[in-house]
Amino acid sequence: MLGFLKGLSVTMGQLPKKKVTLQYPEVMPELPDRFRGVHRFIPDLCIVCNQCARICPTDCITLSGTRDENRKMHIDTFDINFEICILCDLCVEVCPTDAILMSDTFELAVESRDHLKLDMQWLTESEEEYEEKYPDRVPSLDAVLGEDGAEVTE
Amino acid sequence: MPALWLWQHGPVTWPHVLVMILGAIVTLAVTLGVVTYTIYAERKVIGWMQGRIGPNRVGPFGLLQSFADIFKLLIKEDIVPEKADRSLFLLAPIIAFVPSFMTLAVIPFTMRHIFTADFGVGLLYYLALSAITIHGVMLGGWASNNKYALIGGMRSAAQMLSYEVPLGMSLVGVALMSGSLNLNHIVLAQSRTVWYVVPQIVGFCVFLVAATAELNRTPFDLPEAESELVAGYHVEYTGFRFAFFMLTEYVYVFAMGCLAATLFLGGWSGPFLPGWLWFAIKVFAFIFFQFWLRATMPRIRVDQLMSFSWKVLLPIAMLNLVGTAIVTTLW
Amino acid sequence: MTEDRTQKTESSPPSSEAAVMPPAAPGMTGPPDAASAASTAGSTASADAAPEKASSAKTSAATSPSPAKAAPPKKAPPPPNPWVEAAKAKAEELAQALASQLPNGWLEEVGAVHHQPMLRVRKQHFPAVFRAAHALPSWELDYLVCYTATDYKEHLEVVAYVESTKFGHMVCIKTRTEREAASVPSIVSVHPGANWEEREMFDLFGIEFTGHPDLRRIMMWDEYVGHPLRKDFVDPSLTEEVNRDGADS
Amino acid sequence: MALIPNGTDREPMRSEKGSAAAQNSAPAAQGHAPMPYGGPAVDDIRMEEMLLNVGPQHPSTHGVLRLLVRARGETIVEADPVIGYLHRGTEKLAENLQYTQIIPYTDRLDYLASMINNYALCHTVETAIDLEVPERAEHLRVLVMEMQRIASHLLFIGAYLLDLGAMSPFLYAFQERERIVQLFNRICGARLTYNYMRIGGVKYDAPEGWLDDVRDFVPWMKGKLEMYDRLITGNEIFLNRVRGIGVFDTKTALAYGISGVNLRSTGMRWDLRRNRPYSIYDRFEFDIPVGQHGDCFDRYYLHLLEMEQSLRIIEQVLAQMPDGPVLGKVPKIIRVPAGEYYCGVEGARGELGFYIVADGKDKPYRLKIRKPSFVNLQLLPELLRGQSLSNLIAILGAVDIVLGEVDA
Repeated sequence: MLGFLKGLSVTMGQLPKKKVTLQYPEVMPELPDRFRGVHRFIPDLCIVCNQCARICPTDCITLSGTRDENRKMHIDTFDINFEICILCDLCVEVCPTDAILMSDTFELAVESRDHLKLDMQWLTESEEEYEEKYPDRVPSLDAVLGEDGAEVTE
Repeated sequence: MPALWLWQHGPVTWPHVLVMILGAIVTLAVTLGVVTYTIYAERKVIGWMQGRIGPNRVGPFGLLQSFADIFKLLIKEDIVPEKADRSLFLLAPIIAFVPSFMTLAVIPFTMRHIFTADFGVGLLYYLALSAITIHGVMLGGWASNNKYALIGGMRSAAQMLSYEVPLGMSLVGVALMSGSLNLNHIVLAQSRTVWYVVPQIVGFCVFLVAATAELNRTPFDLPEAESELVAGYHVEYTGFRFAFFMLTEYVYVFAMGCLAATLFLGGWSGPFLPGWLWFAIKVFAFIFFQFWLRATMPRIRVDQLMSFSWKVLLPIAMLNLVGTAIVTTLW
Repeated sequence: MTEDRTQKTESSPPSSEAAVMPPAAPGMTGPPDAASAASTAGSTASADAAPEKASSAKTSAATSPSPAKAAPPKKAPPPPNPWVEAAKAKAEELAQALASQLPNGWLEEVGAVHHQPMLRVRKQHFPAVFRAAHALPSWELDYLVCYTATDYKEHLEVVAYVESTKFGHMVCIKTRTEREAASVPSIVSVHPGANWEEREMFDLFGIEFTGHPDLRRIMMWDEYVGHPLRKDFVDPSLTEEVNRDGADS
Repeated sequence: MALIPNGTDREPMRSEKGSAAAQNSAPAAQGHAPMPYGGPAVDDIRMEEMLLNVGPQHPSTHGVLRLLVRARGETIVEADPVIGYLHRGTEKLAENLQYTQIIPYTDRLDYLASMINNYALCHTVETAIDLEVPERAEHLRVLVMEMQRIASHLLFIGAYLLDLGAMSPFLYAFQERERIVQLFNRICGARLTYNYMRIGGVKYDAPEGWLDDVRDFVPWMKGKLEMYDRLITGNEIFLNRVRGIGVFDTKTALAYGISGVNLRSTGMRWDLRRNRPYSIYDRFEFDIPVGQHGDCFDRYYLHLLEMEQSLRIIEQVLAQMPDGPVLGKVPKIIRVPAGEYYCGVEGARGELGFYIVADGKDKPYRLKIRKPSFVNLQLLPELLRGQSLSNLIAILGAVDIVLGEVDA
């Protein structure tokens, strides 16, 4: 007969304890810097090597670029189809210049499927938002560009 | 004015009839309020016991949550399944619901039992009416023409009938001690001597278990065992008909709490505080106990439920009854 | 209340589980020179894997068990892998032990599948081999670990890994069937656990398992046409116009 | 005991057309045994069989499992699991994916134990190409796998008690699991589909302070296990529902290929971490708890005991965590030499194996996943025969399936 009384004492003991509920829309969860949310994209860094599109297990990345007068590739379009993206992070892993990264946006609900076709503009804005939110996590764009630019000119 | 409130002992006059109707309406309103906040309190308390905060969105601290839920249920579409037995399907919630409110007529909320009847066989009246609800539940399950609903309804019938017996037996002990079936007299008898929970502790335990089973609450919530029967007998009900079933359940929780308070815990009697407050505290203690059980217990199995009633609870209740009879006779 | 049912827990240091099982992985008990390095299953063996090609590279129905024919080397022959050699020897041993209980011509090939002994048998004798191997003293292959099929374009191959929970052997037993009207006798009578795996193969490969008690589709719905895991399968939904951006640019 | 209403036009219990299974085994149902709990013999009461469709949208089928149950009253005559509602063709998809690309797909098999799935695939490929994994990577792998095992077992206990009608353990289990999930989130950036392991190691090293947080987690979790023990194990109602229910013996279990806790509950000391040692499990000291009766209680209790053992392993891993790289020398494109490879690991639900047929290319020619839930679920019809409907949930819950894995 003792058994369930022990159980009753456990539940009663929980009553005054601190509650764990996170009041989600008002309070956002703390997300670590490795968190894999929707992508963000830095077009200036992209060298159109196509590796992200090739590694993607679901073929959700499409990109195209052109060569400018300095024989340097420039990205023209970069689309991610979020209907099929599984946020596996492989594209970020293979990117040689860290042009594609992941943000902390995890709210993916939209009203139309068309909104899930994320283009370069959307992804760049996502990057800007992220930089604004976590200035300490993102190396300043100028620094990165400066290094890269120096390398290219040499 | 006091004479007006003592309508039970005088001849029936028009003012008395008016008071009766007024009393019924007030009781109904109070009960609905209590039930609404019982649901709210249940969600809050169980939430706290589980490390959650419970409803907190509608109104301050979520206080209006239950009203929002009821309102939602009332404006929802009333769906009657095509293959259902239409008339019974529509009637069942009413059969279940009406007796639940009628039982409240005999509950002595305060010493003056304002608004409620001073009924000579109040205890019998309560048991008789609460048994009618089973029909509503069973018919609802049957008329839905759904297998899960049917199993739920049948389980419910079997369970309520089985537990009605030990419940009644445990109450007889109280009746023997007080020498009356009038609930008000039982309270008076207790206020003179001692709360019957002390001499009738065995009966009280039997009552507590049987009452939990009668209320279809955890660990005896088999008729609506959501992990087995999805929702049990009301699986096909929507909108306000579903609300009726829900209300029935919670009105019975309240009514059973009132009965427990009246029969075993001394009703409105108690020092210092006004009678109605004592009564409310006792009822809430009972209801809280139900919440607490629900937060802790798994569900009993249907065959164990039945054998527990007939093989354990009933013999204990009988022994208690015999013992009480002997003691009261000798004493 | 529960003390009387306290579970038996056996406190034992690693590698002293000998009461139930030899500590080494099945198929790894062979070469003593490498046994000390066997910390992870097979990962410490030397790097060549050419001999294991045997099973899929060969199509000739070799009725005599001859491991010498197993690996026709094309380039300079790598030094023989001790694990593979041991597995082959073990397969040989099992084949000999089984031979007395099975009719002539049951065996098509003896070899190794990546450090595990392998027997390829005629499909008519497929269940009989399992039954004999189950009953064989000092083998008792009683536990069906993995059971599946592969489409090799010329034929279908049914593969089963069976393990002995008592002695720790793990053996791969195979059989082949033609692709048209593919059928293999069911082994459910020996290993009831093969039931759903055979249903899955029936569903996805179209292999008819004769003698199976309840051969129905399991993953796909009953009206489905085609066997998706076959190599020549084309998904009908892909031939239609499918709105799928980014498939190729 | 449901008395079925008579009538020609409205018989709620009759299915329009019986399932193939129901028709096949109709004779078996004729002389059915009396009710297991000593009620009147079934034939004494006029009864018809009813075909009850449990699932695929039923609260207790743990996903999209559907059970076609033929019942007499509340006694099950026959139960036929219908699966495939979540079939995504992972094996077919894998044939067109590079080995690294398959890893995120394994996350979605047994989504409660993604880390172990990741490992099973990586381990098989590593075995096939004889790849040395750095020490630190192996330690991190074992660490996250054991944490994953705890998370998975916690969810089992919570969900199982929810099936049995107790609500709180479910929410407690999620609170405890949340801490593990948060730790995983910090190390690999995801809460459910981790995609953490790579062929040849792991994707990330542990972030700063992470190992210390795991160190804090262990004693905290031990206290929680004690709480579960107090809350659940002693409860008489719980005991009455799970003791002696769904019993099978070792022989049956082996014949059906059952593995994991289900096998160990019958008293068989069989754990691949010991019996076919992989990774660095041979360096750690841990017990393999086994049951005695092979009933649902044993299966529940073994989950608790196994969590304890996992905590022990975690402690030992933390104590000997070496420094060094976390990813070995892996070729840029992984090509597996032609051949067939099978490796099984002890998943949270039993033996999780990957069978790869390689043809020397960077994609597998054929990938077969030996799914423990799938194999274990086969026993369910046997266990359910003759049980009451209430036991259905108790037995199904204890078999512990994840539909993502069953249907793959």
